[in-house]
This record gives sequence, structure tokens and C-alpha cells, in this order.
Amino acid sequence: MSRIGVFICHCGENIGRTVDCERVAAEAAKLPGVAFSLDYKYMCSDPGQNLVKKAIKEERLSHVVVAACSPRMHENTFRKAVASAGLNPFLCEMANIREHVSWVHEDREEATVKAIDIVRMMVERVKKNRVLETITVPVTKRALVIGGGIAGIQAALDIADCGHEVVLVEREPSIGGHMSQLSETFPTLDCSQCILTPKMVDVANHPRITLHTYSEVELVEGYIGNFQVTVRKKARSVDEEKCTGCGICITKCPQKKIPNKFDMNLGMRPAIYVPFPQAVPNTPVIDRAHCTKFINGKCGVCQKICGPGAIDYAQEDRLIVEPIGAIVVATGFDLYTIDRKPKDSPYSGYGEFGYGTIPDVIDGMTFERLASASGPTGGVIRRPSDGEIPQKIVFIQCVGSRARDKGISYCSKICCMYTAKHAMLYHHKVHDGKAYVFYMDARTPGKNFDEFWRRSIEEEQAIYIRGMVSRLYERDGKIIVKGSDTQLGEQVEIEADMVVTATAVMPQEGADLLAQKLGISYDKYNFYSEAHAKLRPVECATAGIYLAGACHGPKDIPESVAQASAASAKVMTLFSRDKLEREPIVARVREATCVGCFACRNVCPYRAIEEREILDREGNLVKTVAYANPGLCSGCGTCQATCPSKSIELDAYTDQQIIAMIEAL
Amino acid sequence: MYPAVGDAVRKEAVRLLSEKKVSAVIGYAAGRRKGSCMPIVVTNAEDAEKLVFSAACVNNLSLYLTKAKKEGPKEGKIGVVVKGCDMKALVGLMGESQLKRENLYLIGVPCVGVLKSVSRPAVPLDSETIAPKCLECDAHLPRGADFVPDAKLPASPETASKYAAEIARLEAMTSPERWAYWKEQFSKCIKCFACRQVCPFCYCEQCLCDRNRPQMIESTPRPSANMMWHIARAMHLAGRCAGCAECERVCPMDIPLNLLNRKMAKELKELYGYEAGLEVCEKGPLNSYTEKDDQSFIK
Amino acid sequence: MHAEKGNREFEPKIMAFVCTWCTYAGADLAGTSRMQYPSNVRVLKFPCTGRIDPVFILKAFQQGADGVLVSGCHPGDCHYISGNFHARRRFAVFRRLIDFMGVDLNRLQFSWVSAAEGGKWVEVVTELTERVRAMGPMREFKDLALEEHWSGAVDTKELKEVYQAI
Amino acid sequence: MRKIISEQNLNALLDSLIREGKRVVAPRLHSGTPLYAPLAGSGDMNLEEIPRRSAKEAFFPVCEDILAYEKEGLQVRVKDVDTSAFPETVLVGVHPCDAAAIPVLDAVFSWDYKDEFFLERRRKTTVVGIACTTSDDACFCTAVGLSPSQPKGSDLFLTPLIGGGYACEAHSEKGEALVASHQALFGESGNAEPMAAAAPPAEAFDLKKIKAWLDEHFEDPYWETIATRCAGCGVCAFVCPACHCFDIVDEGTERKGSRRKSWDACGFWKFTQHASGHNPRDLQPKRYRNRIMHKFKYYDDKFGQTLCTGCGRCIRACPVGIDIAAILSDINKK
Repeated sequence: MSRIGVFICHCGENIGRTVDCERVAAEAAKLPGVAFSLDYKYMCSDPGQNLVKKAIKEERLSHVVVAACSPRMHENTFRKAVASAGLNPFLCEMANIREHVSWVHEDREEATVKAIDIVRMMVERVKKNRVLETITVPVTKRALVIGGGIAGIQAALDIADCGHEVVLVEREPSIGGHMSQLSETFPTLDCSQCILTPKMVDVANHPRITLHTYSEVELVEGYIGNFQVTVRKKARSVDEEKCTGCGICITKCPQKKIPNKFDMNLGMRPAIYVPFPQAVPNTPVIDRAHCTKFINGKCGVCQKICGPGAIDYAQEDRLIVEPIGAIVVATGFDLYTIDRKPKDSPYSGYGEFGYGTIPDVIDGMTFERLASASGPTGGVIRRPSDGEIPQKIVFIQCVGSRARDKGISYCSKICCMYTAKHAMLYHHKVHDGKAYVFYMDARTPGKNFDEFWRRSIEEEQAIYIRGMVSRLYERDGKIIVKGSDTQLGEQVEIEADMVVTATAVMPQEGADLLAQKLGISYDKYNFYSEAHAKLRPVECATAGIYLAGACHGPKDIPESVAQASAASAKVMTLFSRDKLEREPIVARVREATCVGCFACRNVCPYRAIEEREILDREGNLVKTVAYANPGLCSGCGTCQATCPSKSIELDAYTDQQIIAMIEAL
Repeated sequence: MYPAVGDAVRKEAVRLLSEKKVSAVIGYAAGRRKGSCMPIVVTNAEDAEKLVFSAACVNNLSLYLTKAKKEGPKEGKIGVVVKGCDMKALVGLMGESQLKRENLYLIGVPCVGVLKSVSRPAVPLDSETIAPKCLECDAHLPRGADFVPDAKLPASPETASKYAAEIARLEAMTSPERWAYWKEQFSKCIKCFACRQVCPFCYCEQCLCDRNRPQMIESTPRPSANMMWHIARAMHLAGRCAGCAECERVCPMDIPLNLLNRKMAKELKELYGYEAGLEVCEKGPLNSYTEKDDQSFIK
Repeated sequence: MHAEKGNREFEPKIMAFVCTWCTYAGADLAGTSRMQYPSNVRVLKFPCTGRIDPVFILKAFQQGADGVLVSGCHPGDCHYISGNFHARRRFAVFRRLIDFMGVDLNRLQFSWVSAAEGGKWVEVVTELTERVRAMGPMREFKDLALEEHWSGAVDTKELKEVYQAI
Repeated sequence: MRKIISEQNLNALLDSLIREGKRVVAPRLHSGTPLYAPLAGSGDMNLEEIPRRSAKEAFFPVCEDILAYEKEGLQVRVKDVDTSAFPETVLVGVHPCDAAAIPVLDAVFSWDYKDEFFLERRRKTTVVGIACTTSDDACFCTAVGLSPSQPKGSDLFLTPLIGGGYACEAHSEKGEALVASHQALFGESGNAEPMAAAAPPAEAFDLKKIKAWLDEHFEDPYWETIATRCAGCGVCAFVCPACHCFDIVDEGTERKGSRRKSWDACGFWKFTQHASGHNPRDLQPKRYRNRIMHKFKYYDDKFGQTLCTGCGRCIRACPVGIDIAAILSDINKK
């Protein structure tokens, strides 16, 4: 028989003004199972909490209902109070008679009747509450960082510096990401590679970082603190252990005419290559699709010439299983192109601007390579078609971005600043050249950003035209840019030598596939979703997985680095304990009645449902049932509503509790 | 046509059992009353001689393969005689991890229709006595069976769908009229659970209706408890029921249960383009979703 | 269903099944903003609309609710990623089923109310309450709950009719 | 006392009884399904088909409240059912196989515990049986010692006459009282010949021999051969005029509810399911064996009667074609 204590709070005047709290207490006392009821001015105050604690002891209460404000406000307060009096905290429930009653109803009679109803419902509910114990799971203190761009590098270094092992997985042959392609960075104009490469070397030399480049995440199993991650190490055809990085294979490779992706296809590279000279690791990789040896078997120069004998044509992909406790996803971004446009978008890349047909219409990243001292032109701005130095450049912003009708509604955030930077770099390199910028709005909220933008106009002579470009076409070796100047209200036509488009920032190709492997959610553009936009911006809804950098949304370098450090802090918080405590509101399977239809597995967003075999004493399989992994379950209860036989039940929201409340109506 | 089918089924079953290709064959045998048939599980070639097929072979034998049917054969590969409609149930059960195709040997029967009721099993099959489900059958030959006797199918007696007409009739009523209709129908229900017990998809170890903590649905056969039971059951079968109509056939009170199931099938097709029993799919329409699902009813 | 016109005495019972993250918080916001709405609604908190079993709705009607509201997070906002998407399908189908059974769907409202939409909560609850008030009591399930098989009834309806005829 | 009554006068009798405030229960169509149910007027009666459920529910309802409770604080109020409010009933058009089951049920409901719900209804009910003139191959009353024209269990028994009307014979005081109260509607027996009684195709079983076999064969492979196919529903028990197992459940909430008695069936998996999870009758053959044992052995052991009247309803209704007549015939031959 339950001995329930009901405590009615006046909340000063907040509840008492509209609800007759004494009457609620008197009515509560009449309910079956209620042993004690009391009303008090401020239940959440110390004396109020002490009343609850005292009553638990003196009245030997089995359950507690506090009728006060919203449980979102004080459920924790009262559960802690109840626990300190020796009662399981989950045997305490709150009846919300403030936000849902006194503050929204004026009629005292109506409000009091409703308050009594709510108390009755909660009394019936709490009778069915069960003792729940906090769930503990062991934590493997090893982090996986997916993506070796600046965000991934930062996260890996932070976590490793804190004393934990890190596995860094990068899809490309070298870490460095997009930042390694940049020339100089806004708003300070420091050389991108100069600030990045020391960090890349730190990663390579760190005793606690295991680096898997030219590798991809194949499979993720398990849950927070206990992931098993399978990494596919793609066949590099070069033995990393033996290779000294001397580079002779690269110089001797007879196949030298392969467009270099790192240089946005402006330069060429051999079939055995490192993407760029400062690559980490400095181990070449054979591009099997273009290598003559792999195409027709008639070469093998690199193998003959390699002193340490590191070339291994027979190398195969290797699968490595890593035990992991936490995962930082830092897969970064890519740019909008004709062949990479949002799902269902009618937008033809930016084909209407001639990209792909007019050779001197390029995107921002290509301009970065042209402006980079280590780039294909040695830092001289030359247009791709004939290598001439352009005298007039038109920059177009918001290509793809902020075009709601064309598939992407978001702002790519970094383009205003990098276009200003491009105009500035161009002016530094081509002193008498003219730079025009077509823009919709200049968005410069960032430290020293607006100053930087103004400088490009005021000191570096960039000509900003507010308006959109309607058409681009070639005439007499020039690119005719037709657009409007909305400030002057005129049509503008510029004969340009080169056009640079600031194309939209998009997630990496296959970001959705990786998300599916990880069991994390993503938006319609494939950017990964955080658990809460305001309060949990670096955590995924899936426990133990964190986000860093532009895979989450367009970001500049400092933001990516900051988010990476924030994600690392979250990982380190997790790793600071040997065992992880979780709220025990998780689903449990009643094995006796489960028939293993696995409808629950189909609806579980957390992949918490596993198969469990029930064996008899002789070890024969009796049946296969569902098992809800408490480490993964986040307690939504969708499984229970789906289960036809209700053989899976969410603690704290059991059918018994809910039916009891409905029946108390 | 049916005697020839019966002969072929019998021959195949004898072969399977004597060659030990299967451990048992679930089929139909003749009963005492003229024309009557009943399910039978045979485990040797001698007993397989009892197998027959006729328009009175109404049962959906996939019932005997479900976990709910604890008496059914469980060991080894099992042969089972299936009509096209029964096949759809098997497909559903495979999708719900209840059966594995490789454990089954499916003896398909070409079928133009069976009787709607076997309380008088000797009546000839005609447009009056045929089961309404057979009038809208699109699977006279079971798809994907291991063995199908070579038989020419005569034309079906009629093609008009009685269910579609009846659904339309009810839809045209006002809400109170519909409520009165179902109230009248369900007031006859005595909770004998024949509908549940013959349903291939009612394989739950414990039915919602048999659960008492909490008692989500009252177990007594009172009118309100009957209404709850039949609504809950229709909801549980939505997107799963492939229309074998066994529930309706066995109901001793003539409650048009398949009408409800066909209505739900119609809605699922309309809402999500889903039809049950066509292919093995892991996720049914009610345990999957798309972001673009209809939400015009949500404010 | 069978509207009772001019029934001013009738105070409908409205039961609201809401998710804790969006609609419950939205209702809290209506409170902190001191918005006013009819006191007829009784709120049941669930972790997610995905947890809401259609049987709960039937049970609510059976227990005397005149109207039922189911409300959760807007699509894409689900705290549990996809619970509301599953709920959306489940209830799309369920409402068509009970419509076919003869339940007036005007008594069953579904809505998305976010934690920021205190105003929308007030609007949804007020609208449903007033609509149901105008419709009159939900008699169907309540009347049915009082019915017995003729054999178990102490005095039957048929008999009553006969008595009345005399 | 042998009288005749025309069809017209029979209808007048029923209407008159209804007007007097009696409940008249007879075969009628309930949304197309023939059932025994109260009539609003004689026009509702339909004697064409045998009702799907037997007449037992007039005494042993599908479901009935046996008490109601209400709780406030620690106080519990229990309200008993007022059995005196059960209506006076005339049960008309009862098939001989249904009527014959009534005295059989009397035995079990008035044995050690007197079931006031059954017995009060029994006291207040007059049974008017009617001889069968048609039968089908599921009928086997003749095989269990009964016949389509025997009046067992009827207070008044009607035999259809060639050319219309019925011969009536009272077999109890209740029957006589019914005739006496409406003398004018009955005529003296004339020359009209009774219609030929139905002739079910079943041959008589040797029930003693069957019982003797059952006495010895609780364990026998035969049970599996007949009942592995059993789907585990309750149709056979629910349509049976003699099956009388019931379940008692509390329904409602902790605060308010009813204790209800409703039909149970030995085919259900829950039947004899123990709280421990163990069930001594764990599979359908064991449950079906109980059905046969109860009808032809246990009831005989205890009350000297057979719990089957050969109505054939279970044969017609069984979803999987289990045929009790075929089974008895098998056993009879063993």
C-alpha cells in the first residue's frame, strides 16, 4: 500500500492567488493511497524542502507529489530533496499548477478544480512509479576524430595534449584540409600554410595520436564510451613503415599529366604523388586509376628506383577496428559546383555563369591557389585560359547561397570576407588592376571584419556594386558581365578578364552516408545537426558524438578551431570519469513476451535495439528477442508505441503510469 | 481443375517427404462431412497421401508457421501449401523476422477462389458462395513458390470488388451512422478470438487484450471493450494485413472484419503508396517515415 | 458528434497528450507569459509524440474526454530526431481509422507547438475547447461503456422501450 | 395436456407477453446473424436458421457484473447485483439440442455452490422448445441419445404441424401456467399431423464405450493427430449449449469498477495458465483433450450426464475444421 505525500506550493502569491491551495491539500488527502498532504508558501525554499524531507521520515512516505511550478523548473530540486531523505528520486513527481493553472486561468473555482484534477492524476501516476537506478557504463578513453582539416587537427591535438589517445582518420592522403589550400587568411592576411603546417607536424609527431590518412570510417558500432569503429585504410601502394619520404619516386614517375586536385586542377602531378609538398604524412600514394603499372602493367619505375623497397603494388585495403569512447566529427565542407548541387535543386550548379564553359570563370578556391605562393603559378595571378595577368576582375558573391528558390537558403558566411581578401590580394599583386565586387549584402560581424572589408574598399580600391549579375558571356576574349547596380538603379556592363564566383559552402560529398553510419542526424543540406541550437551546439543528439567545424554549417577558421576545442572539452569531460552516469529513463524489453519482430529496431533513432538470443539450459536457441542497449537508448519511447505486444517499455513513462493518469481524468 | 491441383500437390508432398527434402508438409486433408477440408501436418510419405485441394481449402496455412502456433512443426525445412493470398502473409512474416525463406518449401496452388464460409462445405463454388477476397484477387498464382502445379486457370466468376463498394457505402454515411453500424456489428462480438487466433500477423506472445497491468483494453466481451479491441486490432494490422480475410471467414458472428482491414489497406496505399505482401521489406509503412509525409491534418 | 445546441452548462473535458520538449515547454511559456485560456484542458506529458500510443486516445475518450489534443515538436525539431515523424504517420492512419468507425474527427486535434509558441498553444487549446463545447458531450464511448450484452443486462434497452410504449 | 396453437396465435401470445412486461427471447436476426435475443415484437422472430449461439446465454450471460466497487480514501463501498431485478423471461423457439442442455447445466450451477445468477434467471424463465424439421450433416443429437423431437429441458414443447401451427405439450408447471394464462390462444388438439422430425445423418455412439476409452487414454498420440491443428480460439466453447466455464475479472480503475463474469474457453492459452507462468495444458492438443474429457468423462463421473447435445455448432464454426462428431466416431470405433 502506498503512503503518498502531497505537497502544495503557494509559490508566494503566484499559485495561491488563483488556486485555493488549502482546498487542494484537503482534497488530495482524500485520495486513495495518500497518507499526508500539506500546503506551504514556498515549497522550493530550504524550509519548504525540509518539510518534504521531514514528512518522508516521520510519515514513512513511499512516494511524493509536489504540486508547484513546472517540472522543467524544479523537478531536479525536489528529486534531490527526496533522495537526500532516503527515497528514490524517481518516486517523486511534480504537478504543474503554476504554469499550467494559476498563471493561465483567472477564475479561482475553475483553477482550483483543475489543480485538484492534476494532483489526482499525478498521485495515480506516482503510485506506478518504479525505483530507478542511475545507469553506469564504462568509458574507453580513446577518441576518434573524423577529418584532418583544421578542426580535426585542433580537436586531436587538444584531446591528445590532455593525455588521451586519439585516432585521427582522414580521407585524403594528407591531413590539412581546405586550409592548406588557402593563400592568406582574413582578416590578418597571415599565410595559411605557415600557421597550419606546424600543427600538422605536431599531429604527426604526437605520441598519443594515431593517424590514418587515405582512410575512411567503414562501420560504427556500440555507444557512448564504448564504440567499435572499423576504419578502412585504403591501399596506398606504398609501405608507410618503409618509405622515408625522399620523393625520388615522384620525380621519376613517367606519368606526369594528371590534373592536381589540390591545385583545383590548374597544375599537374604524377601518378605517384603527395598532394602538396608539406603533406603529412610525407608518404606518397599511387593513383591507381592513372598509374601505367596498374593500367597495363608496363612500368614499375618507382618500385625499381625506391631504395627502401617501399613500393608495394599488391597492397590491399586493410580494415582496422579501433575501440573508441568518443567521436568528433570534423569532415568539413566542399564548394558548390555544377556536379555538386543540393538534392532536388533545379539550380544547374552555377552553369548560368559559364562555369565549366568559360575557362576564366573560376571559383574562390581556384583563386586561392592562383594567389598562393606555393600554387601552380607561384603566386602570380594568371588567368587559366592563356596565362595572362587579368587587368579587370569581377568577383560575384552569393553564388548558390541565399538563393531560396534555387535550393540553398542559407548564407555561406565566409564569402564576404574572403572576397574582400581576394580583392585585396589582387590589388597587392596587380597594382593597376581593377576589382569589381557584386554583392547582395556585406556581412562582416566578426573581430576586425568590418575594418578589413572597409579597407578593401577604401585603401585597396575594390569597387563594390550592390546588385546581382544576370548574365555572363564571352566577347572578343573578354567576359561580359551584365548586372544591376541597385543603389544607382542602373544596369551595369563590365568587360572583365576574369570572373571569380564566391560559391556556396556545402557539406562534403557523402556526408549523409557517414551520418547514417554514425547514427547522427543531418539537415536537408546534409549539414550535421547539433543536439540543441543554443545550449548544446557541439554535441550530436546521439550521445558520445561531437561536431567541429564546417560539417555542422559554414564556418571560418577561428570558429572551426573554437568549436573543435569546445568539442574536445566535451570529450575530455566524458573522459574525466571512469564510468558514465546516465539518466535511467531507458527502454527495457520484456523478454518473456517479445516475439522478435524488431519493429522497435526500425523506429529507434539511436540504433539502441540489438538482437539477443534466448537459450534453454541445454544451450538450444529458444528465440531471438530485442535488447535495448541502455548505453544508447535516449528514452523517446517510440519503440513502445510501435511494439504491438508492448514488450518494450520505457521506464518512467510506462503504460501503467500513463493509463493511471488517463483513468484519473 | 482443383482435383488435378490436389493430385499434383499430393505427388510433390510425397516426393519431398520420401526424399527427405522436408521434415513436414502442412496442407489440407478431407474431413468427415461431405466436401469438408481441414489443415493437416504430415511428416511421412504415407500420410501425405491424405493431401487434397478444393474450394473448401480456405485456411491460411501460414498460421502454422508462426511462433504463436507452438504446436506447428519447428524443425528442419517445412513444406507448406500456399494460395496466392497466403503467400502475401508469408512475405509479411519474413519481413517481420518471423520466418526465413530458406527454411520453407512453398508448394503454390493455382487458385481461382475458395468458399467464403465452410459451415456448408459441400456447396459449389459460384458467384454467391465465393469469398469476397477472391473477387479482387491479383495473385491466382502464388509468386515465388518453389513448386506450382501446371494447371490452366479458368476465369474467375466475377471481378467486382465487394469490399470497395462496401467501403464506399460506409464512407458516404455520416459519422453517427457509421458509429451505429459498427456498434451494432461489434455488439455481436463474444471475444472468442477466432479472428486473432487464425490471423498470421497476430503472432504476439501476449496480446494487448490479454494484458492486465495495465489493462489497456478490457478483456470482457462487453460492447465498449469489443469496440476498443477491434479498433486496436485494426490499427495493429494496418500496413501488415495482406487480406487473407481469415478473420472475417472464421467470425461466428459474421462481423465484417476484413472490411476494416481493407479500409486501412486503402488508406495506406493512398497515404504512402504502400501495399502489403508484395515484397519482403524490413520496415513496414508504420515503422518508417519520410520527411514529406502528409501533415495536412496537423495544425 | 450529435451537437447539442445552446448547451451553455456543458464544460468539455479536454485531454492533451504532449511531448515534454516542445509543447509542454510551449504551454509553460504561455504560463510565464500570463496568457489566458480555458481551464478545460488536462495535460499529460510524454517524452516524445513518438511515445503516444493510439490506444491512449481511445482510452481517454472512454474515460470521458470530450476532446483530445496530441501535440509535439515541429517536423525536424524532434529532440529524439524522428519520434514526431513516426507519430505523424501513426496518427495520420489512426485518425482515418476512427473516422471510419464513426468518431467525429473534430474532437481529435493534432498540432505542432514549439517551446517558443506559447501563443499557439493558447490558440490550439482555445479553439479545440470551444469547438468541442459547441459540439456538446462526446457520448459515443461513454454510452457504449454503459451497454451490456442483452444477456448480462439486468434490464434491457429493448425492455425499456417496451415499458415506455406501454 | 396437448393443445394446438396457430402461428398467428403464437405471435399474439408473444406480443401479449411483451405487453405484460415480460422479456421474450427468441431466434432473430441481429444485423444478419441469427441469434437468440429479446424481441421487440413477434415480427422479429425468425425460426429459419439455427441461432449461432446457443440458448444458454439466457441463464449464463456472455458477460455480467457480479458486483461493483467504489473507493474513497481508505473506504471501499461494494454494491451487489440485485438478482431480483432480473426480468421475467419467456425463451421461445428453443431447439431441442439447446433446451436439452439446460437441465445439464442445472447440475453444475446448483451443485456445491448455488450460483444465484444462473438459478435466479432459471427460475424466472419459461422455456418453449420447438421440434426440428431440418438438419444438416453437422447435426448429431441422435448420436448422443437425444432427438430433434424430444422435449428435454422445455417447459412447453412445440411440434410444427403439416398445414401450419404447432402442437404444444406442457412438460412442467411453468409450461402449464403459460398455457393457462393465455387459454384463449390455444385450441384443442385436432387431426393435424405433426411434420416429420429432422433426421440427422449420425449413427448413435456408444457413450459408455467412449467413456471407457477416455478413462484409459489421458495420454494418447490420438490427441495430437486431431488437435495440432487447433488454432486456440474459443469458438467451440462459446457456441456450445453446454460449455459453462467462466472467468472473473475486475474491470475499471483503482477507484471505481466492476467485477465481471464472462465466458471462458479451454482452447485459450490463458485457460489454466498459472501465475508462475506454468500451464499444465501448455499446448492445444492438451486443451482439446480437456474439452472431450470434460464433456464425455469428467461430467459423467461427477453428474452422470454428457456435456454435449449434438447441436453441431462447434463443427460448423471451427475455423480449422475440427469435427467432434468425427472424433467421437473415431473413439467409438477404437
